[in-house]
Amino acid sequence: MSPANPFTRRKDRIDELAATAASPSGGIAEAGAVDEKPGVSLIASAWSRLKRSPVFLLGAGITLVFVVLALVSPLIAPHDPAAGLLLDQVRPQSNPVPGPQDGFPLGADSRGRDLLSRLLVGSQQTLIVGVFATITGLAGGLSLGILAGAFGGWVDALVMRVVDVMLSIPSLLLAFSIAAVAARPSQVTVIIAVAAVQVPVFARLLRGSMLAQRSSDHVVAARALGVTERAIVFRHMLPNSLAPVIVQSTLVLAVSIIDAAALSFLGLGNPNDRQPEWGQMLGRAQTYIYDYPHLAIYPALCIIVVALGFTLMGESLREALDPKSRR
Amino acid sequence: MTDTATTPRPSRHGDEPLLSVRDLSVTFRRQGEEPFTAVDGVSFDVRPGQTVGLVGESGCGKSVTSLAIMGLLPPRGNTVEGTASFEGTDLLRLPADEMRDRRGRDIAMIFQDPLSSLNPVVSVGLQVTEVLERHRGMSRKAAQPVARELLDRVGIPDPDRRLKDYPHQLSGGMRQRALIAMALACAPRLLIADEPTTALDVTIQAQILSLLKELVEDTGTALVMITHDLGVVAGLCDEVNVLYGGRIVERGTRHELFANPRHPYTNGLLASIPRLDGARGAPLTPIRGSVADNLPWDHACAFAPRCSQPVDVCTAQTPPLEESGVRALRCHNPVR
Amino acid sequence: MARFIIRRLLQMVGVVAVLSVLLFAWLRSLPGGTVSAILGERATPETRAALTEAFGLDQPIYVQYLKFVQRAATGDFGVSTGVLPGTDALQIFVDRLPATIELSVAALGLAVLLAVPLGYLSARRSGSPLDSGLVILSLVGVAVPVFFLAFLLKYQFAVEWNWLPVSGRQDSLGCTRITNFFVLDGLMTREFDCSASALKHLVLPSLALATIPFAVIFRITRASVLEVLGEDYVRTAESKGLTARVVRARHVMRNALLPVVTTIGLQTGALLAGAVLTEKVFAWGGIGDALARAFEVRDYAVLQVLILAAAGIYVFINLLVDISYAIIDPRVRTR
Amino acid sequence: MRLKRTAPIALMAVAALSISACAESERDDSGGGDSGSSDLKDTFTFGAAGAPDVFDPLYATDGETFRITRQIHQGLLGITPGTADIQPELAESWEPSEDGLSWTFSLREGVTFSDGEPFDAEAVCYNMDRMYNQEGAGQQAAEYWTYFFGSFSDDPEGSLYDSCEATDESTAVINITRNTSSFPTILSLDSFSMQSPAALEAGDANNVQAQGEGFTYPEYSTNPVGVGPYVLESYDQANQTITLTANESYYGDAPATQNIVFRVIPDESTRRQELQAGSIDGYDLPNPVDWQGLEDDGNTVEIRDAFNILYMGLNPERNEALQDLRVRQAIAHALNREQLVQTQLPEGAQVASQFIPEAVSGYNPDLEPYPYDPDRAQELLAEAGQEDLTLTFAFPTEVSRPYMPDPQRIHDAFVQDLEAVGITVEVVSKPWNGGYLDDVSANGAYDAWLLGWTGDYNAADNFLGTFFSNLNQNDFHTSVMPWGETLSQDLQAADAIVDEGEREAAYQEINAQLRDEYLPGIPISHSPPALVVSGDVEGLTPSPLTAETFDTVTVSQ
Repeated sequence: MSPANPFTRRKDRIDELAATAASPSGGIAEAGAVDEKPGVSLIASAWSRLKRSPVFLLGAGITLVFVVLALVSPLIAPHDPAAGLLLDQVRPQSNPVPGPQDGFPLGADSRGRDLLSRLLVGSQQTLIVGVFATITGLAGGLSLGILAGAFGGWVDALVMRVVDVMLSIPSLLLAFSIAAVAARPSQVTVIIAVAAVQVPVFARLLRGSMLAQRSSDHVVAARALGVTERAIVFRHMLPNSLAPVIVQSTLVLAVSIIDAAALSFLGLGNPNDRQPEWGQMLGRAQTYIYDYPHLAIYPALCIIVVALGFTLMGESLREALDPKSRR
Repeated sequence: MTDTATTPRPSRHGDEPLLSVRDLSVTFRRQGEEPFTAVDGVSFDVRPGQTVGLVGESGCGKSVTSLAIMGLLPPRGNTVEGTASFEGTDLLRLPADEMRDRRGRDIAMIFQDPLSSLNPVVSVGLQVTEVLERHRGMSRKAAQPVARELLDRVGIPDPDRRLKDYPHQLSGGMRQRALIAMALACAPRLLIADEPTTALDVTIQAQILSLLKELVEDTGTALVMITHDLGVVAGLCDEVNVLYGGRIVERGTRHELFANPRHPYTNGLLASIPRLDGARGAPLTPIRGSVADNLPWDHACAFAPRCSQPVDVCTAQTPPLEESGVRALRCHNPVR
Repeated sequence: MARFIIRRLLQMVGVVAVLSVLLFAWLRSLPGGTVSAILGERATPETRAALTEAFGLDQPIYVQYLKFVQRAATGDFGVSTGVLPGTDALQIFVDRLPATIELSVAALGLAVLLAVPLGYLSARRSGSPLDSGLVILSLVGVAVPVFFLAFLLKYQFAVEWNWLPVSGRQDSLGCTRITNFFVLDGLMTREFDCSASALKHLVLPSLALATIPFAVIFRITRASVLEVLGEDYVRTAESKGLTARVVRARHVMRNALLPVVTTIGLQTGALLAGAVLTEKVFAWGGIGDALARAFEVRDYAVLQVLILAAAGIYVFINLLVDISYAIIDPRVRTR
Repeated sequence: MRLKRTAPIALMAVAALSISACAESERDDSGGGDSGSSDLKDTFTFGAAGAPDVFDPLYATDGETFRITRQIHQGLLGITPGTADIQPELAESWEPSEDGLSWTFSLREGVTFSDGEPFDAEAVCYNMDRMYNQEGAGQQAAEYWTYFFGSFSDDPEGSLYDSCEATDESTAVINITRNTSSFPTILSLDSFSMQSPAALEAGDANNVQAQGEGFTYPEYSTNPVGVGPYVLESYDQANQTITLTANESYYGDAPATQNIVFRVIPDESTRRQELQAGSIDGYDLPNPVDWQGLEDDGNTVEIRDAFNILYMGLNPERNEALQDLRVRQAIAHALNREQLVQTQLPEGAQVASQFIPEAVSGYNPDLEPYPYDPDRAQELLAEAGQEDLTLTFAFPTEVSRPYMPDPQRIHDAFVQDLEAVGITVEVVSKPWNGGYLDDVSANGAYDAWLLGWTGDYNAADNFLGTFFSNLNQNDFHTSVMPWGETLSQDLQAADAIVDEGEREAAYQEINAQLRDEYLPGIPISHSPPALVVSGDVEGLTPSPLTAETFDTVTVSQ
């Protein structure tokens, strides 16, 4: 924790992570402990540690299963998740939610749609929300961050003011506001709302590591050799700044999925539930949660597990890439 | 892989050893990695008032030796064997709390990097007085003048102000002096200095060394000087142990060692020091290769691959440590 | 230092000002809004037009904004149209702030009290089963949607076992109100049953709200203790034979807590956001609750005040954090 | 997979509640704890979904507010409990003149307002004129007056109300400007309750100001003075609770329970849990899916008679295909309303054959809903040459109405029905307050949409008039239809008929035409809203108008 400029500490978590980009591969070795072999790159040495980290493997495993599920679920789902196959059983009072039965191991939802199929296929939309929200946030953050980090000076100052304004609104509140005022709520508005929260984070992150890069030897060298600013930014600075961004992304994937659920809970989610999505299913289940908690519990569990998977992966990546936490 | 235990013989001072290290071995085990023996059956004595040097390249295990003696190795992931008896009590078997009582009182230590070795958020004064509070049972108030006295003694100007200062406000030299003051606060009988000058400018180095020298001389504190710099040794030590790959490869009094180094490694170290009195243009002869090339000691000489005059046996069997008096040597083919 | 504070205060004003413009323009560029929220099905073109005019919503946005600024300058941030019609929006904020603060403080307190010691513990024992257990737990804490956790808590403790109240801030005991910090009021007026009741109501919401801050603070504490434990000065301290207590308190924690403090500052944001969910689920009647309601009924005045205030509070608290940071870290103080 | 629940807990809860109730009565100096017998609690706690706006009903607009003012205020006319029919309240009887333009109300004697002021003809006229003479912002705020009486004294032509004379102590004559079936029935609306002239004066009651984008209400609006069985004890905004206590000077029987506490609990499932935990005694509009569960847990779900209509509106101006009756009929045949009512709407809901519920006079018992018949629908579309019809069909989000508990699900069902007969549906949704209502009525932005109406009082005009009377300004854009004008004229004529029987016949005729010849939209269903109270609660009579009074409610320990 170098107290470089303690007044910028507000965004420390972000900036510290950013710092790992430019940091040497050596790391702090305990007295007498074997030092990393010289010349091993950051990523490689990180990977060598990751392969041994049970936390990472667990996280990666969960994520893998999730992604595969998202891809194949339409094929393995027993029924069409949008078809109200058990609708005729639904009675608002006596039987609002058809229970488990032949071919419907988990029963159906309030519209007589097979719950199992919806859970399976739900992984798809959930992944989409997570991934697109992350990508969108990343894209926004990247463009701002590159602007700021690459050119510094007044561009930097300006961009960072904007970012600070965005950061000054508590995250979920921002998503919440954006979703709440969307003219036509839909999956897209949800994604945008969730992504918007991440833009400033990514921007800061990238700027941080790019600034770290600016002063790093190889960039200075490149500049000394008269490489064009553009080339420096895109060939030298950007690639080396990505490590922390990757870490953050995995964490954001988790956050997005959870935030999306929160939005649905507040009635600001995607109104169209033909394409099931876990967050939406959970949010919608509030109506039935008292007598039919399983409608909420299943999607909730799915979300928790997947979010946990991403987080485990992200955190262990962070640890691995952060020379400070190598012991 | 055990050496024949050396029987302590009288030194110039002629009295019992203050610290006597026997067959000290330290092995690090980190999950997923080969166990690594950093110190491998090291034995040496330190007598009261004596200054003993542990010399070697980084990674030769000298720091680990000192930390092992101080009981400062990380709690997990390592095993320590052998004994380090200090006035008869084996420090290595001592319960943690008793060891705490001795640290800073009987044995003190100063470290390589004065900045990182000082707590940035605690005033220098407190970092000195806390030792006194702990071991002399003084109140913080009572400790103040003593601390002031100490700083003054290690040559820190305007000690009153410095007591209130924080490490980052001191210069590198002053920081090291402060560390020394802390170490000597309770007049320990043994002081271990781990590369105390490496992080300092050459000019400062000289000052610190002479300070140390002066201090040990008028307090009668025994000093274990850990360094890679034979220059330091030359200026300070009565007796020198040269470590290589976790073992002592040569031991002797300063004079013997500098006069006629027997081990090719010692020789190499000496040869790689630029000498002002050497013939102009006389080439420096560095030791080739690096620690990375070491062979395992079990049935070879670890130094063989880098040796200037290896013979077949060097790669075939472990050279034993042959001792005569203070002198000791571990080599199949010593320098004549 | 003073210059720094002033600069930051100005910055803060700047941020809020910019935010107010964006917010204002954005809210009014939305479809629907206050008028149709008030009129509902009963809306006729006449009544709609009349209301729109009465509220001055027919004027161009910049005019509306100027008026808003004008009134805001006199401390008048408009009146609520939906949350509590006719009540001064700022008043609503002031009335409800204590509720949110009470909750947030309880939650944050809970989080810190648990997270910091546990963080230290698991750093000390890093690699041990305890450590991994706590780490996983903290990660799970982040992965559980707050409102779901809230429901489970309510269901188990309030409905199934009936140990704690389901929602609200206090049973209707006709307690006297002074500061609207119910626990405090109860103590001040010696109506101890009021305090007790308020405390009972606090338990579940603060538990739910505390999970995420706990997780984050725990991880930061752990990471930074781990880092400090590896620092040379800790080894120095040990070499001086200081007691474990002194080493922990003076040499490890005093350094390790620096980043923790800043993180706590960051968490206030998360708290405000989490409050929206928690307060809704527990009918807490705080700012979050009002905010959610204000969105439903498109209560512009209240929305503006609450969001601006939230941002203001957030920025301000982080200013405090920076200052306190400067105070604990001599490297900053004595620069 | 239900979580099990246990009876003892409920008992414990009740015990806990009673304790807190005692604690309260100890502190409340005004609310003397004795409510007759000791096995009854002296407080009835009701979970409200939202906070009340103002306590002056003239400026109130929403159900949460009226539920409270209803306990405090009374009007000249009341509603017979359990029905939608009017009955004497503060007026014991009323007589129209020959021309039906002047109504004589003979008032109940010996009634005083809760501030001790006498209730007499003077007071009546003071109230009527006070409402009529609203100015400035007050006119916008007095939404119900605008809606039911038209305009204010500054625009007499537009106003239904003309004047009021106090002929003697207990006789008031109210003159109106035209005949309408709505009068005097509208006097039973909460907004037109009688309030203490003295208090109104003292509290500067009419001083409503538009400030910024809202209204500020005078001091009176938080200190209402009426004649009802309860008076406002306190509004604890910090704790979101409203406490009413018995009105000592109430002319009728003293309320069975001394105090009513309204606790604001915005979240549906939380209200359910609170009831379960015993900390509230009841709440309004429980979600239909909870009804069974609530009953199983020993609560009483009071199902009101449906007094509302859900319809699918059609806009023939935006989509000309809809100007062809056959197309509209095709849609009617395409919608499987039976299944919807069965699977999506609460018990007791019925398929609607016309735009008014059965209880309303003018309801035509002979009408049958269009039967579900996809084949017929396709034929009709074919005849009309609209095999590839495309509809923009909208539904609101972020809302739940008594007539449509979950708009989305109703919409989903219909989309499938429409697609089944080959109609392409363009699904649109907007937040209720986020533009949906504007798009429906102001912008006419959809071909088809879901909307409904809950009756304010028992008159066909309150439904049909609302929908179709205003030719140029109605959601159904009937102005582009040949019959639009006739319909609106017929409705106004029917409304003006003084004789009950004739009027009823006229409306029945119109309802028949609406079904067979016009079909401006498709009536879908009448669904009964419910009210739930714990098993310990007695004496609550559900009202179709959701206008319950709580003075007869008792809660046993």
